[in-house]
Amino acid sequence: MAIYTEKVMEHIASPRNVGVLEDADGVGTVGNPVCGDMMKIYIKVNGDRIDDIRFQTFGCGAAIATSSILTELAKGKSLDEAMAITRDTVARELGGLPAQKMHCSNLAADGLHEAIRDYQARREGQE
Amino acid sequence: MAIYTEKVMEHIASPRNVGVLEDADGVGTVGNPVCGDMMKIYIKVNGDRIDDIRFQTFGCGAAIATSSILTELAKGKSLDEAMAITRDTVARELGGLPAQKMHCSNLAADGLHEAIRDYQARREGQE
Amino acid sequence: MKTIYLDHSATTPVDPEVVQAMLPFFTERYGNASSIHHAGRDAYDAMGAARESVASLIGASPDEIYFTGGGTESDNLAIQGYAGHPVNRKRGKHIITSKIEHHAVLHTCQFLERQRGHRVTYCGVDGNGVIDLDELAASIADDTILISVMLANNEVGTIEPLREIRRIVGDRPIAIHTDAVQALGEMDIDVNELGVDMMTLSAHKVYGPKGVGALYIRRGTRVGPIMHGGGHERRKRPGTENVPGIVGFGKACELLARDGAAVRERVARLRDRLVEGVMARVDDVVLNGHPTRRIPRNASLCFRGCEGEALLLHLDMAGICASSGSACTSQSLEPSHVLAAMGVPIEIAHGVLRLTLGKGTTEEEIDYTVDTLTSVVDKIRGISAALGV
Amino acid sequence: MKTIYLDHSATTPVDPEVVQAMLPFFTERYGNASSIHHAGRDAYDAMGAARESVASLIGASPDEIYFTGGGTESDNLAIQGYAGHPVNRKRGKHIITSKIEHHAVLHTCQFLERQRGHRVTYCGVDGNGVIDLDELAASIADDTILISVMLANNEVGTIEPLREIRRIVGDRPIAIHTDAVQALGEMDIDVNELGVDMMTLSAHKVYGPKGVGALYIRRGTRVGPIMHGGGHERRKRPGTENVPGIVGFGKACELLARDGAAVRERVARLRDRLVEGVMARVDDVVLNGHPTRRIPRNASLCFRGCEGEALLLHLDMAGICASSGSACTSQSLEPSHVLAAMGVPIEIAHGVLRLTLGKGTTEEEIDYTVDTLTSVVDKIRGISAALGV
Ligand SMILES: Cc1ncc(COP(=O)(O)O)c(C=O)c1O
Ligand SMILES: Cc1ncc(COP(=O)(O)O)c(C=O)c1O
Repeated sequence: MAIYTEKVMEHIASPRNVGVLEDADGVGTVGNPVCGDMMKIYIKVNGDRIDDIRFQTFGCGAAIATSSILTELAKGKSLDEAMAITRDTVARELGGLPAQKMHCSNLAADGLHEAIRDYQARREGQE
Repeated sequence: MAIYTEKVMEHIASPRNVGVLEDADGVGTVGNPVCGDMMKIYIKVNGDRIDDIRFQTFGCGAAIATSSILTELAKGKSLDEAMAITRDTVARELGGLPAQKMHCSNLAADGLHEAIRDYQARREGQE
Repeated sequence: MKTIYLDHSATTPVDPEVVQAMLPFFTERYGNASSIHHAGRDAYDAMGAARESVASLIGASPDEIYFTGGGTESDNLAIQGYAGHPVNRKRGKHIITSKIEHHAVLHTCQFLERQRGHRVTYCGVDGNGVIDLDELAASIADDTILISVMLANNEVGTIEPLREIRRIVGDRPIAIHTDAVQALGEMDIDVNELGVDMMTLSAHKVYGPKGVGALYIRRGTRVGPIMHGGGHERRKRPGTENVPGIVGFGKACELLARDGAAVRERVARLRDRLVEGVMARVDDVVLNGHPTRRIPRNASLCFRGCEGEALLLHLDMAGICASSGSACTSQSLEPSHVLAAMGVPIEIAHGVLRLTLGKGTTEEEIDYTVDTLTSVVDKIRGISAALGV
Repeated sequence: MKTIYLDHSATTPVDPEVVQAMLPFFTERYGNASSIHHAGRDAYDAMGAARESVASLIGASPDEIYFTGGGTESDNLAIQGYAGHPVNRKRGKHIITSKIEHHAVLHTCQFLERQRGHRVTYCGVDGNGVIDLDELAASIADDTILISVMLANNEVGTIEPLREIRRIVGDRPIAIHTDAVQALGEMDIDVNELGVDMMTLSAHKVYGPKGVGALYIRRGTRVGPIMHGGGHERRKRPGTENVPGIVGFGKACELLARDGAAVRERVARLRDRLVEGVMARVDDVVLNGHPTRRIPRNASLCFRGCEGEALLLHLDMAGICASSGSACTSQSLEPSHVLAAMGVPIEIAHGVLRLTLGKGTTEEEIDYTVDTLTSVVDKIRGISAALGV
C-alpha cells in the first residue's frame, strides 16, 4: 500500500534529537501505550527561545517521524512561535500523512505545547 | 464447455441416412420448430423387417446425431426389436449426451415408434 | 487445422503486450498491495497506474474506479450494492432495466425481486434491439432508485441510447448504471457525456486477462460492498487484489487508447464484408440488431431452416469459432431472450449465429468463413429440407 | 538491496512452473470455457484438470470444488451462501465462529447480524490461540445451522482442532466451514478426516496467482450463489472463468502434492532457527500462538517497547519484508483482534511482528534477519526507552 512520503521515511530512518534532556525546563507527555502511540518532549528554554529539544516516542512510523520533525521545527523558535506549530504544520512539513494517521499518531505538536505549558507552570511556581 | 462425445460429433459431421423415402410405408413426425427440434423418420418395411430408413431433422447437434444413429440401429431390425429401441438406447450408443439434451433433443426413438405405428395403422386400414 | 476465431464477444486472446506487462508481477513484483513494505508499495503503485489508465479511457477519475473479479461481479456490485445500501433501500425499491440485459444484470434483478422485496420493470425493445424510451419514461415512479441499461448488447450488438436516458431522468435522484462490457473498445466512452453513475467493465473482452473487471462509481453514489472482509478498494471490494490482472487490464486500456479507433475502423470494414458476403450467397438470412448503431465487431445472423448449434458445430469442424447467442447461455436450451424481446419469431431465433471479429481477424479469414458458411448452411438445410421451416 | 521476503502469509511469489502452466492460456488457448467450439472445449478441459488437482490435494472429489475470485469470496460464498439459502434460513439463524477469524469471515458474520437477522456467537480462544471447545459446545442451540472456524490462523499460526469440532457436532444438521487459506500447503488436509462440509482455499498463498480461490462444498450441502448471472460453476458462481488463473491454481496444488512435505520440514527448521536466534539475542520477546501446533512458516513475535509498524519499516529499510499482523489490516490502527482474544495485553500487542517464511527462504536470510532485527529492536527501544513500556 501507499503509506509514507520519502520525507517521513527519512525521519523514521534517522530520527533527529532522540533522547532525554536531563535538565529540561519543560516536559510534555501525550498519548498512552494502549493506543500504541506515546510521546515525551523535553525542552530547554533560554530567554524566550527553545534552545534545545529532545523526544522519546513509542509508536508507529508516523509517531516517530512527527516527533522528529517537530523537534527540528521547534528548535530555536520563540515560545509563541512554537505554540503556533500545529498538527497540520507538522503533517505539511512531512509532505502529508495517511488519513488514519492524522488523528492518532500525529501527537508531537500536542506534546510540544504540553512541554511549553509545563515550563510556564514551573516558572509561575518560581515567581 | 464439455458437450458432445466424439461419436456424436462424428454423426453430426456425417449423418447417415439423411433424406426422404418417397414410397415410405410409415412416417413419424415429432417435435416442433418452436422448441428448436423437429424430426421426421421414414421407414420401408419388408415382411417384419425395416428394410430402409431415412430422416430429416431441424435441430441442434444432439437432434441430428440421435436421428442419424437411430437409423443405423433400426435398419434391418424387426418391428418388435425396433419398438424396443428407446431414448436411452440411443444415448448409450452415442456414448452419452449432456443432461440438458437428454430430454429435449433426444427425440429420434419417439420418431421411429411413430413411424412404426403409422405403418401399422396404414396396414390395419388396408385389412 | 488453423483456428479462425470469430467469437471475440465471448472472450479475446490476451494481447502479447498485456502479457509482457503482467509477467513481472507473478514472480518478481509479487507483493501484496496491502503490505507496507517495499514489495507491497510497489504492487500498490502499479495498481494505481492501472487505475489511471482505466479511468482515463472512460473519462473518469482514478478514485472512481473499483477493481473486481470480472464483469459479472461488477454488475452485481452495482445493482445489489446500490439497491441494497441502507439509504437507498429506504428511498425506494423500484428498479428499471431492459429485457435484453446480460444475465448478470437480469438474474441479479430477479434475485432482488424474489428475495429482497424490490420491484423491477423490464422495458421492451424495438425490432432493432433499441430500448423503448417511452416505456422507460412512463415507468419511472416515485420510488425508482436505479436504472440499469447496457451500453451495447452482447448478442446483437445494438448500442443503447444512454444519453437520452440521462435526459429523461434529468436530475431526479435515480442512479443510472450501464453494463459497458461489450461497448468498451468498440466506441468512444465518456461517463460524463453519457451521464451515467456506474459503469461495468471487463478486461477479457478487450484483450486483457479473464477474472478482472472494474466498476466505475461516480463520486457520491452510495454503493455498499456485496462481500465483506478487508478494507481493499476503499471498502467496496475486499480480497487481496489481483495485481497482475489489474496491471494487465490497465495495459489493455492503454492499448485501446492508442490503437482502438484504428482497429474499430478495420474491424467494421471486415464485418461489413462478412455480412455482405453471406447475404449475397445465402438465401433467407437476416442481420439481427440495429443496421448502423451497432458495435463494429458484431455480426448476428439468423439462417432460416438451420439451428444455431448445428451451424456452429459445423463451422467448428472447419476451424471457425463462432457462437449461437452468448457463451454463458450455451448450456441452456432456451432460445435467446434478446431475440425474443426483439420480436424475432422463435423458430427463426433458433437459427441464430453470432460472429464477432477482433483485431487479429484478416480478410482471408472472412472470405474463408463466407465460403464455409455457405456450404454449411446448404448442408444443414439439406438435413431439414422437407420440414418446411 | 536484495529483498528478503518473509511475508509469505500475505502472499507468495508465483512459482515459475505455475507461470509456465498459465502462459499458454493467455495468448493461445484463450477460449471461454463456456463456448461450445474447440477453443472453448479446450479451456473447459484444462479447468477440469485443475479442478482434479485441487480436489485430490484435500481428499475431495472434483465436482465438490467451486472456483472463485479468492479466499475472501470463498468465505463470503460459504457463509452468506449457506446462511442465506432459503432452506437454511428457515432452519435457523444461529452461527458459531471464533474471535480470531480472518476479517472475511468476521465481517461477513457481522453483516449477517446487522442486516439479515442472524445471531452469531464468537467463541473465545486460550492464550495459545486455540478455540475454547467447551464454549463452542455450550453455544450450540436448536437453531444453529453453521459453524465456521479457521484451520490455521493467519496472524499467529495456530492450528485449530477441527476434528474435535466435528466430534462435538456429531450428526446434528449443522454445517462446518473452515477457512483453510493459511493451512493449505502447511499441513496435510483431508476434508473427510476433518469432517468439514465447506473449505476455503486461496491460490496466492501457495505460490499460485492472486485473484483465484476455491470453495470446497460437500455434496448435498445447500449453498446458494451470492452473485447472479450465467450458469458457471454449476450455478454457484457466475462469470467467465479465469482459466489461466485456475490452471495456475491447479499447478500450484500439484506442486504442493509433490514437494509440500519436504518444503514444510525445511521451512519449520528455518523458522525454529529464526525464533531461537531472536530469543537468544533479544530480551523481552514472546512467541505468539501455539508452541507446537502451528503452521511451519509462521513466526509471530511480540517485542516489548517496540511498535510493530516501526519495526517493520526499519526491517524494510534493510530489505526485509515482514508484517505486523495481517496485510489486510495494515491500514487500520486497531491492534490485532487475534492477540486481543488471546489475552495479550494491548501495549504488548502493539509490538507484534509477523515473519512468515517460504520455500525460497535460505539460512543466510534467516541469519541476516536475526542480526538486523537485533539492532533494529535496539534502535527502536532507544527511541522509546524512558517511557517504560
Ligand atoms: C454485456 C455483458 N455483461 C457482462 C458480462 C460478464 O462479464 P464477465 O464474463 O467478465 O463476468 C458479459 C460477458 O460475459 C457481457 O457480454
Ligand atoms: C485466513 C485467511 N482467510 C482469508 C484470506 C483472504 O484471501 P484472499 O486474499 O485470497 O481474498 C486470507 C488472506 O488474505 C487469510 O489469511
